[in-house]
Amino acid sequence: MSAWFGIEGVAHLAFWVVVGITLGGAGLAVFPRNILHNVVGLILALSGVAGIYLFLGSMFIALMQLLIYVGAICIAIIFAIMLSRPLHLEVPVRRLPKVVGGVGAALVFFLGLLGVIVKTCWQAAPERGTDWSIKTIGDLLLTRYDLAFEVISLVLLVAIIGAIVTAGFSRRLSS
Amino acid sequence: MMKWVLFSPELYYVVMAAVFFFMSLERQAEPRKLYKWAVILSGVGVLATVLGARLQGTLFFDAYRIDLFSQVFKILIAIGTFWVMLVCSELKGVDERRHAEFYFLMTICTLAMMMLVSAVELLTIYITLELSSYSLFLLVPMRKHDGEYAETGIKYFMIGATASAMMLFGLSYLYGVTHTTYVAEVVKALPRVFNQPAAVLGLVLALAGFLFKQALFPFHIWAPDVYQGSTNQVAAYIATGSKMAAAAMVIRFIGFGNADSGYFVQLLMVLSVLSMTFGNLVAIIQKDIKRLLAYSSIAHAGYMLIGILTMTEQGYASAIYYALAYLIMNFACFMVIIKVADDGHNLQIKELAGLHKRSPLLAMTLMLGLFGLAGIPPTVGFTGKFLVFAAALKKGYLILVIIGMVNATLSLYYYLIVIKAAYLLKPVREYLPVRVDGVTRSLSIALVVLMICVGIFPDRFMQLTEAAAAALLM
Amino acid sequence: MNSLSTYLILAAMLFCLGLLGVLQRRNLIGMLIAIELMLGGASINFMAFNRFLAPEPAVGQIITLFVMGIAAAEAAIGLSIILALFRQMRSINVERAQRLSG
Amino acid sequence: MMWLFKDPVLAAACTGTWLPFLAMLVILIFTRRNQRLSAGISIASIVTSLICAIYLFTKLFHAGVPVQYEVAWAMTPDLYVPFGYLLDPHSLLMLLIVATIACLVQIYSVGYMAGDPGFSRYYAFQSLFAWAMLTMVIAPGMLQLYIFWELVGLASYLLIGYYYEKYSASQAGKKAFVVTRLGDIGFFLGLIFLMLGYGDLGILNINQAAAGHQIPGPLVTISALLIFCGVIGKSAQFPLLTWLPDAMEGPTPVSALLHSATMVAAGVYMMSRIFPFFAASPDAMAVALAIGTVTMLLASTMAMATYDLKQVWAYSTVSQLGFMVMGLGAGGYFAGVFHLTTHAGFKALLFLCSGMFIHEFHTNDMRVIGQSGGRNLKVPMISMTIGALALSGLFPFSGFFSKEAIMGVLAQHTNKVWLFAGLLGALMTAYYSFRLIFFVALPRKLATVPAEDHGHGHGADHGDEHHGNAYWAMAWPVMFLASVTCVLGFFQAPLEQFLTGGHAAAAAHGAGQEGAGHGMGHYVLLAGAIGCALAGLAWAWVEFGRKRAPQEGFLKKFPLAEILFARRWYLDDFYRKALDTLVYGGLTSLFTRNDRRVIDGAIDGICKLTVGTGRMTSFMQSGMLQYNLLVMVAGIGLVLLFFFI
Amino acid sequence: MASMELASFPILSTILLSTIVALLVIMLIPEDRPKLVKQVSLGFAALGVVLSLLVYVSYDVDKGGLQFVERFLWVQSIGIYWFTAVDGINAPMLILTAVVLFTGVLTMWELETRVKEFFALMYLLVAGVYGVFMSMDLFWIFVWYDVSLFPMYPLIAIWGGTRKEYGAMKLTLYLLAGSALILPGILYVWAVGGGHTFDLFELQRMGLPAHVQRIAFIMLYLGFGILAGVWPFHTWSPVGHVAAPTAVSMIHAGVLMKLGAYGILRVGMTLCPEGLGYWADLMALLATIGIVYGAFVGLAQTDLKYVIGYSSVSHMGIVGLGLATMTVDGINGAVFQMFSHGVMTALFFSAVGYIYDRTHTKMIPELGGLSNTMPVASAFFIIAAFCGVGVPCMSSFWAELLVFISAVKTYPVRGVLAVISLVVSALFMLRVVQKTFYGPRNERWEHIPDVPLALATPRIILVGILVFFGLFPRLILDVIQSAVVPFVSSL
Repeated sequence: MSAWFGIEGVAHLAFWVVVGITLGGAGLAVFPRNILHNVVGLILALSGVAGIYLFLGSMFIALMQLLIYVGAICIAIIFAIMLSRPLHLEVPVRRLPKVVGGVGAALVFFLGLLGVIVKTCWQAAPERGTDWSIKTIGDLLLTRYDLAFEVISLVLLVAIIGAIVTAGFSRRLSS
Repeated sequence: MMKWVLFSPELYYVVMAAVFFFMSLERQAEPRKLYKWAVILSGVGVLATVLGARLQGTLFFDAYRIDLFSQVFKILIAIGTFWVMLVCSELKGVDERRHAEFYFLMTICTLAMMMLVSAVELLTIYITLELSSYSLFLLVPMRKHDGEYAETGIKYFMIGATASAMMLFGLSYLYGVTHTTYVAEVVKALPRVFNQPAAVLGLVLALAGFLFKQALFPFHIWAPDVYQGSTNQVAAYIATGSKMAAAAMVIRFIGFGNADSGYFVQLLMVLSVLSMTFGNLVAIIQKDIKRLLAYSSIAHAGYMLIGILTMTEQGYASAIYYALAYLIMNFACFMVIIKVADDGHNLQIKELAGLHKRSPLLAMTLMLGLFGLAGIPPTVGFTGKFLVFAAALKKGYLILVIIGMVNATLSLYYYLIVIKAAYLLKPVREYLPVRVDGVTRSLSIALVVLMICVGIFPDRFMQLTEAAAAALLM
Repeated sequence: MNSLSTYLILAAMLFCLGLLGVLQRRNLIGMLIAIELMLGGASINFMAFNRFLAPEPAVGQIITLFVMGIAAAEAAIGLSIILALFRQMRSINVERAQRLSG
Repeated sequence: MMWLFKDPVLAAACTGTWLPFLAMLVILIFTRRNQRLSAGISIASIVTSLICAIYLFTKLFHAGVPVQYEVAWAMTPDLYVPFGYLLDPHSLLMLLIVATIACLVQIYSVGYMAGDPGFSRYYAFQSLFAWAMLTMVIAPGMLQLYIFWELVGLASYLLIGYYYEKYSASQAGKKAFVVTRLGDIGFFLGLIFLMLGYGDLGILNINQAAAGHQIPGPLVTISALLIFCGVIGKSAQFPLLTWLPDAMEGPTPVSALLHSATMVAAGVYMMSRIFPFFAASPDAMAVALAIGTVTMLLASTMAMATYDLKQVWAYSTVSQLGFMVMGLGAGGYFAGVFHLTTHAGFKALLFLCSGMFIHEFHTNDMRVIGQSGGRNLKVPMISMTIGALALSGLFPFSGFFSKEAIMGVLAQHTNKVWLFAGLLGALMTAYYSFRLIFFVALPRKLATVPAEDHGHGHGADHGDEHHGNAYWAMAWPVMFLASVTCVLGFFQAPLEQFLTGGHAAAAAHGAGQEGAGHGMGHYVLLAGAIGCALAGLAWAWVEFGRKRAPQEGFLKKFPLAEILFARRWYLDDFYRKALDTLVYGGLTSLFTRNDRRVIDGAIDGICKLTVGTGRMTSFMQSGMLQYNLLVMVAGIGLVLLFFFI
Repeated sequence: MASMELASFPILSTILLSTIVALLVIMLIPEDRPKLVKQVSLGFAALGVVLSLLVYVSYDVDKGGLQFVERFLWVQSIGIYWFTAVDGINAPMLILTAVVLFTGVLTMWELETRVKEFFALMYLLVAGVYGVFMSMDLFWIFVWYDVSLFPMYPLIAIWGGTRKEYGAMKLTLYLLAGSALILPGILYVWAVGGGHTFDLFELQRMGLPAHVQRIAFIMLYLGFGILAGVWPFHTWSPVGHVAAPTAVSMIHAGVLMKLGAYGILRVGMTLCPEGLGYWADLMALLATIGIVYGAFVGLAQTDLKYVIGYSSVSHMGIVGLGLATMTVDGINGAVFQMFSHGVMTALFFSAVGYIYDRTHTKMIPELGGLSNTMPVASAFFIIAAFCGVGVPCMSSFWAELLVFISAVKTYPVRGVLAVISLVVSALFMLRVVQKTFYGPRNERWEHIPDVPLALATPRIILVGILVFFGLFPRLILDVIQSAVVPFVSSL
């Protein structure tokens, strides 16, 4: 019970709050019909995940998470929603089999995962480094993950060009 | 710096991508000019990969392995790309203003797949896979006037994204149980942890990503819609170049897995049987020829898996050979489709009526291609099947082979329907003769010769594939 | 609280919520959001393994970083495709898109 | 070809048998359009054959030991089929008979068939027949005999169905072929059993072996019975006798050829050929005797009820064949063979005479012929009477001697039933023969004259200008045969000497029994037989010959019996019914339906099922993105399940 | 004399190559010169006849065994050899193929639609047939086997008659379903034999384990048996024959069905003697049922080609029965029957083909009295029918004789049943002959000319062969048994 008091207690509390935010946000992102609510949920959830990252010991990644996800992706989504506004008008009927199937599949999947997680005997590596510095990350990015690093730039390039071409914002097309 | 020589084919494609990138910035790129460039550049690309065939070594701190296996597949991918570029002369399916981007994405995709076949580190694999997927996601909805087929892009994207998310999830578990992202080390660790459910889950989910690319049952669901809904050329590309990379990945992954555990092999058997049966059964009732080919590709993924699941060198070699065969045959069919539907519309089977009059050469190419797909000698398709089944029987999988052969017979039915249309049916309305330019003529003759010669004189190619398989296991 | 399982279960919940979203949301953008959730779940996994099991703490972080990049690119591409579809169909309801079947 | 000259016997045998074959080939391939030439070639070849036969007969008459030539026709480690010639007295005699009859018939046919559109074809078939029959006669081994026996069947099929435009003719040909085939199956099986059990099918060998009890008894009985099936089929014995009367649909010369000395006689000939073999099995002999008797009596009754000229002779042929079989079955080797010989002569004579009537009057009905003035044709009228006398077994015609021989053998038999049956047969034979003769020769202008049946008018398109030539072409053979019939009987002794002298086994049987026949009872028997024949003649005279004769026959008073006889004891109906219900209605339709519905239906069903399954399965690929995703997820779930359970 | 030079000359490959060259040459001829196509086809067919006769004549019967052997490594890693040779079993088959092709080309002399494609496909088919007959390597046997099957589809579907698309599809799928069993069988044997050679005789020498032989044999038997028309897998035969054009029917029934029986003999029985022993009973049973059944069902048919189709079922049953006896005579007879049935059916179909081309019907009730107007055409059919009935001095008589003798010896009851069914087959053949050709003159066919000499030639050749080998059976029997005797002793 002592865990609920003191610094550790606060940390505990904070942890569960973060978890709550994450799951709540995720629920909000999935269940409501209003797409804007969903986006808010996504922002919440991703922020929560950033918090989780903090608990997992990486400030850097947490910040990046906020920056990239919340700052970039969610804004993009909101823009997209703005651009496709009229969809609010149609409220299609839910199809029961789809709902049942979806829920069932997700539930089964989750239970399965739960089983796997519990059943598995997670073994830590015999020797564990303690080097959490950003410098190491940077180092590795330019050495071992050099190729991936280059490729992801290509990915982003493709995404940009592709998005422009596909969405039809091309200079030539709009003119 | 000598190490960069190893990377030269990929670098070449980077340069090529850059060329098209800059062309896309041009105000108005002439389609004919782009086509010429594409043909020449991709042709040289084939040359570059062929020259790099005997390279060996590793790059990027062992994250990137260059061996005969990867180089063979790079050649196959390059050839696939080159052929697709060759038939882009009448790229009516894509808006003229987007041609440059089209070629750019194509090149990038090729590049990504080339890196994919060499990548031996999970993160690199994942990212290169995503890169190739994204370029395809973007290529598919490029179709012009795509009213009916507009939904294809989003379907492909959604399914692909879901599958890749699952794969990532699986990779995370693999990482969790093996503590590494290097495939070689993962493999070393796997047997030790194979009794852990998480390892199995991770492996299956990760495999799902690759099998998704290969359109194996039950990860096939994108294939029919995408083949049908995308431009003919893109469909051809997905069916040929992209398939090669997928095959390479599956071979490499299972080859690394080399677990040879009873369960795993049984699973693969079940998947391959389901894939063959499902693909062939549904293909029977198709009307759209591309959709039909999509289902047949599902079935072929099953056949190829038979070779792979033997987990022997011979099996891998046969799978590589099969991939080669599949590339040739499938492309032959697609080439005919593209040429017959020269305005870029989707070809129905009945529209092939009277093809033997409109263009005997194309009709023959189509017939041989389809017979090849059905596994009829003396085409390369038969030899491929023969080798695959031989490898399977060497492990004693008699029932599997019988099921495979029964399926081959089943598949013959719908291939024959297409052939019947091409050779037998009287066209309901007068179709114009198909324009066959010099490139197409020489290409189809080359394909015919290849289909027969590689089928009848497989020795050379088998030596190559065996060496490649040996390199894989080294 | 601070055990591996907690994080893994959290990740699994996120992932499955995402899966649920993908499987039954009718709004394409909603599906995209769900996919982002799935990726988030995977990322948590990596970070958790990184924290509790892995020999090198940097690797997991790097992977998570890359996943973010991928997610961004995916979102961009997905949104552009959705918008293109919207122009064609005046709708982003996935149930409208079922002309190809069989 | 030097060997031909080195051994004239072999050369003669070869020439005699193969020349007709060559003639057939030449006619079919080259001279089909030239009718005269075709006939010429055919007749030339058969005359040559006849000359060869005579040469062989005279040359080897005193040879004593059989001359045998053979080459391997087909040879495998387990099977040796020789082709060759076995020239022993029996075959030489038969060769001579066959060649003679064939030659006469061919000459006769020049007149009879003149102007027929298929003239060349006719002669080609005749040559084919001659080839097959001649080769069969001198075959040294049973397999060769069987082979040519079948060819004889083929040729007779072609000849019987010569007027193929007529349904009844083609039907009759088919019937003849199939029914004899039925018997041949038994023959064939018998040969196979014999070969598998004994290993050799050489005629001399099996005769010796059977006589020497080297072949196990049961095997002899079984194979003899099976081989006897062949005799039943070919020689139209009960119960396969009905094809023969139908076979009269062929041109009359063909009937003469087939039903006198050659085709139908082949059965009896074969039986006598391996007589010692048969004789080694008393059971088989008993069966043969019984069947011969039944056949003889049945056929005689049938002959009493018909008004068709040729039918009468056909039934009488059946009956006489039965009589021969009786003789053989009773152990009278020589008697059977001798009756075969004489029967060949007088039956050919009878048919050829009938042919002349038919050719003249274009009808087969004896009453019509009689009323149209049949007796004005002197040559056939007299000849036919001679033939009828011979058939009835009256002195001094050939039939008398041979019938006596058989009666003698029957008398030897412990069971006298056979003898009485034989005597009854003789009575009936005389009755129906002279019934016919009186109908033709002493017509009454009775009211009940059926309208002339044009269906029987084969020669309707014969031009009258050929009349003279044609008549004499037909008359010469007839007269020749008539004279032979008159004198042949007196050659009994030399023939017997010839036939049984060289044949140790046969001699033991034949001579012993014949010798015993010359006892006291012989004269009683002689008197009895002649008495029966005369009684039959008298009976016929009472009913048909005398001035006031009603020409109705006693059968009219027994309508049931008449119908029974006329319908051939309902044998045909029985077969038809059996064929219809068992073969066509039963097995055939069952199998056909099974083939369409079950076997083929299963195949088509599988195909339909496959396509249907494809259609069903394709619902998995619905247009709904999320259903598809669900399928995928479910797939992954199942895969995982696979691992974890 | 010449055989010494021949021994070094790759004459078998030349035969095979000549058909492929013919195929290419025909494809290069312009579409608008059908006459030239036919002449070229005929020329190459004649070449095939000459070459195969040369092989047959210079085959040394006393020496026996494999002759004209060509053998070299084709694919190293899995041990595929180019291995062609002639022994007593396939030498007659080569002649059969050549003759049927030659007569088939002549028979189709009047073809007018898509001539070039027709002859090209026919040569493709024949290349496959030659290939199967001369190859001694399992891989090649299978390759050529399939090559000979799939051209059937276009050949029937384009130039065929009644229900051609259905028939073509059914036939092709059915037969290739058979090869779906053959391939696993072959590969199974190969894999068990160590997986380094497809050489038939090397595998034979290895002596596979009994259980393997059982499995492999039944697969090979059923697979090849489908093509051989083994009951109950025969239903493609009538349907396909009815649909096919004349020359294709000739080649198909005449040669291709033999391919199945030949495959059973060459592959199945050679490799799996013990398997044969295990399944021989079944083989004999199915064969006997086929013999009886074919005859009975043929009795009820009203389409000439159906009749022939069912007679083929019956006759191929005789082949199967002969093979099942495992005796010298049985197999001799089976091979002989393959040969003579090939010639006979070719004659049948070419006779029917001529009639059908003129009258446009092959329904027996509609015909009738044909002998009046076309005696020669009818004669060909009738002769074939006699051959089918098993009349002596026609080559099929000897075959049947041999088979029945050994069948009665080995399987008394079934053998006797098969012999008895000869009556039924006689009945059904004669019934057809009677209904079709006999009977009164039919005005409908009055104007139809009889076969001209040019078209009669191929049929005359076939008749000649039937009669020739019927009269001189040793000419072929000695050759056959030079291979069969050692074969049986090795069983």
